[in-house]
Amino acid sequence: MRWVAFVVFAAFLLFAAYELHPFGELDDSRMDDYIISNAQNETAANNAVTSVVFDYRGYDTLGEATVLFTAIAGALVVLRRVKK
Amino acid sequence: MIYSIPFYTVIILILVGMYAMIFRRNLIKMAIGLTIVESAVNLFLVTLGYREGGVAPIYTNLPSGIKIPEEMVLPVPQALTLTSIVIGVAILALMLSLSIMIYRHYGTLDSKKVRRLKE
Amino acid sequence: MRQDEMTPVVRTIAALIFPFIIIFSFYVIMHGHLTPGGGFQGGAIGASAIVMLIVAYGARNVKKKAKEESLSIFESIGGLVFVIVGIIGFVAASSFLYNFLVGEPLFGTIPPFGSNPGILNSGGILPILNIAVGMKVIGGLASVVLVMALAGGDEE
Amino acid sequence: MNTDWLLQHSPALIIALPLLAAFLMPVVDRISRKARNVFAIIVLIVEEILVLFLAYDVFGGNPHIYTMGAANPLTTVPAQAAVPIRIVLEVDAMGIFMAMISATVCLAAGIYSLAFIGEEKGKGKYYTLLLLILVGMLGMELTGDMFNLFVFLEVLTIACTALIAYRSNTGDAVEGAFKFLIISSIAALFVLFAIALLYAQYDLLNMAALASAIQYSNLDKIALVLLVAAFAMKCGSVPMHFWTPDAYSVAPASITAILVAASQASLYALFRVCFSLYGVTLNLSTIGGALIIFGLLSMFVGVTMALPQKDIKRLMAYHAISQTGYMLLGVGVGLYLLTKPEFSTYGIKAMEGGIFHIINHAMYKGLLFLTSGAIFYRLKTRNLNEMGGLGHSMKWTAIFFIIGALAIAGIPPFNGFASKLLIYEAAYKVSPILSIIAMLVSILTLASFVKVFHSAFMGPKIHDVEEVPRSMLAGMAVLTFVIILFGLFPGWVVGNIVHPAAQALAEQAAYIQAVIGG
Repeated sequence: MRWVAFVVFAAFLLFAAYELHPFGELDDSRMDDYIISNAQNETAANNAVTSVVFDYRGYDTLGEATVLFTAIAGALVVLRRVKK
Repeated sequence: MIYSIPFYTVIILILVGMYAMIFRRNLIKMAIGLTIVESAVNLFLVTLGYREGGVAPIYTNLPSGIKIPEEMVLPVPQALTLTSIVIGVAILALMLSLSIMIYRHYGTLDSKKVRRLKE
Repeated sequence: MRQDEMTPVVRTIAALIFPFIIIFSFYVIMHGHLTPGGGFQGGAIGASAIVMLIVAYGARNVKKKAKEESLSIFESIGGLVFVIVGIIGFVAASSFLYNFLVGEPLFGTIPPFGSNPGILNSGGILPILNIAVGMKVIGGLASVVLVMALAGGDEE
Repeated sequence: MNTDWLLQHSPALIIALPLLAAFLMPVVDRISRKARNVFAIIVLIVEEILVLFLAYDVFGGNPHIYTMGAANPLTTVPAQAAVPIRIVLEVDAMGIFMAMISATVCLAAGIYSLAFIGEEKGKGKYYTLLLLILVGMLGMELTGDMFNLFVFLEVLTIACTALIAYRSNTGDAVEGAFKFLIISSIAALFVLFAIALLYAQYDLLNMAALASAIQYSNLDKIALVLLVAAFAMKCGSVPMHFWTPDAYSVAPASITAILVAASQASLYALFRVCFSLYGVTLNLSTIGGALIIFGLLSMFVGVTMALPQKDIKRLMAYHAISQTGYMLLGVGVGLYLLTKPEFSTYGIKAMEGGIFHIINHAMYKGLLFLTSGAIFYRLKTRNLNEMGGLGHSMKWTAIFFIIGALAIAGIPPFNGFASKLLIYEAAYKVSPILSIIAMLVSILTLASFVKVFHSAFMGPKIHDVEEVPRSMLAGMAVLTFVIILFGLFPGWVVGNIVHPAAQALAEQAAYIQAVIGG
């Protein structure tokens, strides 16, 4: 039963890879081209990746910092010593 | 077909990880499987952003003669990957903490022997 | 009877290279807006320095110097700086996380378009957020490894 | 600092406030216990007020748009670009409707936890994580960006896992949490993979922009399957329901109440993907049929598994699965009927029923879990056979339990009846059998809760216990108040709150237009 599910899943994913565009030839890059061209002006940073991480998608990074904070709070809660 | 090898690699990695999660009973091995799937998806994101012959989108000491933006790889997938790596670390930390507690309570990491975790 | 510590050779070398790793991590954090790297990467390097100390000296000895609670407060401060910078963005300027330092004297220099050698005093709020995230990652990863090392160590 | 300014920035503020409070909590926790408790409750109350304030405006008119980090938060598409670049928060009636649920349930659970969670090491962390769950839910519900949805889904997952394992001195709690974490992280990775597939084709992450660009190619179909599978796993619909009872029964009762709202946030994400992202290109009656089948299965499996349970929280958890079935049935029938012009009024009615049921379920199931927590607080057991005669000493708890049980069974004066009636009526138009099954499940639900009431509250007085502390009663009273309010004025609620939410889901064009204009 589990094998059947696994094989179906495998075929499903391989079909996805088959359908994708060839490696290195993009279907579309409007959003990224805008970011590459305007990152220096709008965020005053040379590193376009950092300007995406902290400026264009800074809210995601805030969420990600929250994830880390949550996990650490969680680990402290789970591993704390409570009397039985 | 031959140029899509990175995509197939990603799929194979996902399947390896999935195999570990579905067919292995050791909780640590399940965590390892999850991490492999996680890495595979991250790799997938990065490969999606590759542009034929592109360089990193960083202007500091950029070699001259690079066409902007046609010869730079996409920055957004790299940022997404960074986010998802950190999320992966967070999940792994919590999962290992839970495994430590399970080991402390039951003295085993075998999911069959742990009382209710049948799957 | 517990054997937390490793041999003196390992401990000495760990103590010797610890400051260099920390300095390298600060370099990666500070130059995040110019070169590959940034808060997360630098933070992970810094945390790995502390993890190295935990491995070499044992979790108990490290805990005497840096408690996990104080590390997690260090982490909280990083998070607070991030949110407060975001809130200043819409209280003082236009929207949440708005890059309000572009064009200002501090960190505001806009680099010339295209290839350039890099100006450290640029990037707007990016360097500040890099430092905040760097603090957060150092504190967070170090404290979670410390807690797990302490928890794994007391089976009997 | 006038009202307009506050209103404009409130989507960001709603997220930032609990986040700031969560980061401050380790510091406040050092000051004193009392300061920490007061701080947490004040933050939750302010949050509720902010959400209601924004909701008042959203239900009155247009959806709110907020672009993170832009020079003007209302310009989603920069001048030289053709597509949205930054993260856009899009708050429409459906989103704010869910946000109201989340904020209310968290407020009730927060007040309840004051006494319910003993003053032990880790209570500061407990409130931190409770606020972070709220952040996760609100982040999912207010966002208009696919990747952002994923990030907040993970915040929600991790915070929930940590709190499920809060009683880590029992093995059960840790096991339930581990199971929840495994299922959730697989689901989250599916979501991420699907996002990557969409990104690969359109180079977009914004939902509205994606919806306008989507071609319904093979890759889009694969992404849809992955997204639906992932969110169905997370919301506890039938084929992937097995984690629900384990996780729900071991978590502290206040957290279980929140978990109900959290799985509804996943349900919301499922609806958002089906309606707003794929709406135009999908064959609505097919997906409607699929949702009906999932709904029926969930209803039936949930209720039949619930009947023999001895553990009060496990029993309620199985009922949660069956109630999720009602929501899926309502929305599925709605989708199915919307494609048939002669029945389209019934279609929107069915969607209203499904959506109304979401809020009703969050309220009464939250209340029921809180009462079960109250019993646990006094007796230290979840086993029904060890209870009895509690009605003599815990009168208020008994009353709250009766209200919750009657509401879940759909007895007229309470809110469950109003939403179930809408679903029965509309489902009858598809096939009378659907209505009959739905009513049958309702009757079985009633039977099951009569059994619980009988064995827990009736009978001679066995246990010499007192009523639970006042703060726990206050937490339950908040939810009871909402249940009675909705039960007394269902027409007003449906007309002013539920109908706009259903409209917001059904009208994809308005959703797209709000972000990318034109």
